Amino acid sequence: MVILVCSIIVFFIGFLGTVFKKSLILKMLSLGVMNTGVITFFVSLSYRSGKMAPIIDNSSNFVENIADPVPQAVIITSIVIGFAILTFSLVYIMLLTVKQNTMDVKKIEEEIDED
Amino acid sequence: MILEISLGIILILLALLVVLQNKPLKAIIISGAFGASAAITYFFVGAPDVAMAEASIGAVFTTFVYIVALKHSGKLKIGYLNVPGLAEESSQGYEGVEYEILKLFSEDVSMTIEMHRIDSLDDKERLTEFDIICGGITEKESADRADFISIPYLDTNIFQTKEGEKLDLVRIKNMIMSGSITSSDIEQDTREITKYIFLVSKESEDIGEALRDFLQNIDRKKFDDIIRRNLG
Amino acid sequence: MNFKNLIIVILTFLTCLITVFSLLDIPEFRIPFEEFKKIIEETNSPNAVTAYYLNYRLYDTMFEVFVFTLSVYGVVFFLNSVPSLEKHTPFSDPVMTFYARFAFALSILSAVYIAIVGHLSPGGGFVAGIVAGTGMMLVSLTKTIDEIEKSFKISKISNYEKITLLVVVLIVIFPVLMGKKSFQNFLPLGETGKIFSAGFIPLFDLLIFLKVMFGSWSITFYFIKHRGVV
Amino acid sequence: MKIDPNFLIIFPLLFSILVLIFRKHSKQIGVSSSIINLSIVGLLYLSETHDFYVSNWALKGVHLIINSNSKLMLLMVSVVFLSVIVNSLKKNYNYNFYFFSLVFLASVNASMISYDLFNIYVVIELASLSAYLLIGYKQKKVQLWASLKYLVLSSVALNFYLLGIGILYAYNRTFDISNLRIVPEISIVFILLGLFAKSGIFFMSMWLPLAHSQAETEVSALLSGIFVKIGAFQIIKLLSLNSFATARPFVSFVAIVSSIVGVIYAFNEKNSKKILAYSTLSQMGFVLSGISFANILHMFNHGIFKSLLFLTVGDSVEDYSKKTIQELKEQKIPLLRNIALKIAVFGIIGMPFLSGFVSKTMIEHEATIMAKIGLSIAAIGTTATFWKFTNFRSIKVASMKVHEYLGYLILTFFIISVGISGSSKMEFKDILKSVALILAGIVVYKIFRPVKFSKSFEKLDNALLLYIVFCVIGLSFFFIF
Repeated sequence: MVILVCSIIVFFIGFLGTVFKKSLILKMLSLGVMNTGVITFFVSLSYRSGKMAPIIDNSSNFVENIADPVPQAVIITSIVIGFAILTFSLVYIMLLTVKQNTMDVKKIEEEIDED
Repeated sequence: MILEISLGIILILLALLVVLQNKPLKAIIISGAFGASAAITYFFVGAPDVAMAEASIGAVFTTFVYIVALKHSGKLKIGYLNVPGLAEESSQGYEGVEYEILKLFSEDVSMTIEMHRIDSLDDKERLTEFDIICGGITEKESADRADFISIPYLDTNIFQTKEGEKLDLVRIKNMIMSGSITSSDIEQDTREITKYIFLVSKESEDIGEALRDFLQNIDRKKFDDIIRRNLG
Repeated sequence: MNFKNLIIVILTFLTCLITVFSLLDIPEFRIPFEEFKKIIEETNSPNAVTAYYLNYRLYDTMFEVFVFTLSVYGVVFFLNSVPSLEKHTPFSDPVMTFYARFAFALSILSAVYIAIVGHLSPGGGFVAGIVAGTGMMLVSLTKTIDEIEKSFKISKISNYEKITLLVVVLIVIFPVLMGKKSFQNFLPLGETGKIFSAGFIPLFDLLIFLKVMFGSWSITFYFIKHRGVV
Repeated sequence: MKIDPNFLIIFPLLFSILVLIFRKHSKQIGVSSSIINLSIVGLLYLSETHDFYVSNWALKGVHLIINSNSKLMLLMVSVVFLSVIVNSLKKNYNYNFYFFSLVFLASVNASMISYDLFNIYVVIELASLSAYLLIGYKQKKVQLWASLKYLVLSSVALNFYLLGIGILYAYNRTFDISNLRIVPEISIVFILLGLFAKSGIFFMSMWLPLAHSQAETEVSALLSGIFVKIGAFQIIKLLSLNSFATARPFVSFVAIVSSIVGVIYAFNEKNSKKILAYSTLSQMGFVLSGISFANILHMFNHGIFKSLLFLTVGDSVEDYSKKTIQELKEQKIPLLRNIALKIAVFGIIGMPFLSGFVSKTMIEHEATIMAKIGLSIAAIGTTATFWKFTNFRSIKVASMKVHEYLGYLILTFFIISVGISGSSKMEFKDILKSVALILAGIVVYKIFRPVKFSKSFEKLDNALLLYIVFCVIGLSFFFIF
């Protein structure tokens, strides 16, 4: 429960970061924080049913408190997607900084408006 | 329970640190630590698979990708008046106090610097192209420049020569070194105290803010060392 | 902090508070052990997470592989329009060179291990691929661009990537030819706990490992080529 | 003939890999795969509803359903995709374009048939990733920025969506849409936030005007014709459930506001592609104003005529490199293109015996009084906006190449055929009403002159701010009612 609450807080901290940060890189970092918040949330959901890792040995016949594998399995997908999108967005940011010479969102928007 | 609470608090604190950090490089490194602590948390709450994925990505690979991407987050266009000791072009590139300070500053905000030589401060059209203008500009000279912010960084004196020209300490020293005037040409009693400044164009106000911040928090020892090396 | 920012902070805080309070009554539950037994029966993978990741929800994982591929293609496609860096000065310290190579060998070894035992212990193809990518990253700090290109055969990597991708899609529809449904396991399940068991899970682990490894290598290479390190 | 519905996804993916292998023949592969896709959809039409789990894994697997609604959407997607690909043949796109767009096709198909909340997230991310790549395809500065802005906005929104489905999982222990029982309000708000941001609703998807107007012609057509429908279709899918019934008035309220505000912005815009983009925001309001078959049909129709509009207008913008509508009017455009453009315009303003008329009338029949008033205002505005497009002058091209106009032809056929077959069920009253609305629209067009509106909420920060405002409004809605 504690971690669940913490994950929600982390999520909204990340959201505030994406709103307030001016530099694109810092915005992406805050987005990462937000994503980590969601991942932690899913992990804490699986933790609700127990804290044993969902890996069962041959020897164990009966184990209580096994974590729910479904949220873990799906959230790995989301980690990968987050990484893929991040890498790709950094390329766009690099191209923009080569062309625009700044990472400041407001400056970019002003200059784009002029075109 | 205590473990959970402490892990949760660490996560929240690191998230806050990432979000509140304004310097990209530091923010990236903290976010690496954030990823690592998240991975540790997952490991303790029975999700080793997620922990491994998060550790390999969040803590290691992402940090690398960010650092490479950050390398040039923009260019600082600097116009300089060629003044030996402050900012001059030499055989190995550039040197001088102002150049070194700006270099440190650019590393701090992770930008690359681009030096352009200017001959005088008269051509206003051209000056607005640059983010920062340097080269032994004193507070007196900048008094009437409305489209620039001046950021002082070092005390200096102004001397008057016999011809009535007012010159700052470094320029006088350079002239004496090159032998175009002698020390007897200087009128000793017209000594004024003033400051060397950087001129930052109004358009890049945030750079000015950052520079002011940087100069206030600069390591004194380093600063003195730069001055000693270049000016003696 | 002006008025607008204050409003945003207050609104976010409010939403956060409501979310937290509405989540306090999440029901407790226990997963019966029989459910895990059934998972092992059906997939023969003691790691239930892998069983979901690569068997029950293989459909999602296939899309995920495409997300990763598309992102790598995007990186290569867009970075090719940026002029490459003229000089890339690697670290030439012999100690560092040695240890980087050592670490690379170690990372490849551990990556292969993580990949093939993904259904028995934590890990799996994706993590393994990233670990191998990290090893390559270390080595490339000590080499020039041409050396990296030569020793990692970057020009051929995109071909390998295509082939792996093709194999993934073909394996997914192969069962249709055998009269089963697509995305269904067609390999024997084998004995629980052995490396060659659990049907096609180890195969997919290996394929994803290769895919991610090649992907992360080309990401690293193109990033370094066009932007340099540090 | 029985057909595995998974072919809808696997064939485009397979062809996308083939594009990478045989780079020189990418155009042929693109056309053949879109024809194959169309024929698979045709074969699916022959069989009844498919309701199955991927590889029979029952509740542990991914639930897919192909019912009449999703068949209609699949048909729209395949038709629009085919005509876009045919239209792209006359331009010099390289293999990357076809690779990206085939992956896009696969993910869109998957999203239309998926009944699994997490799977929807994955395919939406894949579709978005290919959309980012397609928007920035020509690497112009504006395109890069449009794409990046969209990326940030969409990633934030999808994180909210992910949080929402996480909450749903906590209560139901399943991601299967058809098995949801307990649906807390907070999760509805988060899920709607994520889907609204994707589906082109005013105030929520402020990435849309820039991205749609700056992308290449074909890409704009794909985005506006297909892409915004992904989110909207998921919303309708979810709202059809009883557990989501409480959210219906809220969604239709947001949608009607969007349809009115969008049309106001469209009317006051000068850039021709931006007009189309704002009108998409308005038309998506029509789509989401209810959850009946009429809305699905309007989604189908909008996909067809909006992509035709984007293709014709975009081609003209490309040919003469003139952006504003005033400058375009001075040019003469080829006759066939002009005819196609006119049919599309008449379709969107709801001219009787064309497709827009059918679906708009059907939507109005099912709407409440307040919704009727709002939608009528939006319909008048649509006419006023699009009347500008009707007086283009045409020129007869000496050597006419039919294959250049094949893309338009396919779409025009659907506008007319749906219009005629649907109109037979309409009463004379409806025809009179729609003519009256069009006349009112022309009067508005004659009287009012465009004014300049503030677009400050299109800025990235403000668009992000709107998300949290939406959250609070949504939550307070649920607390009050």
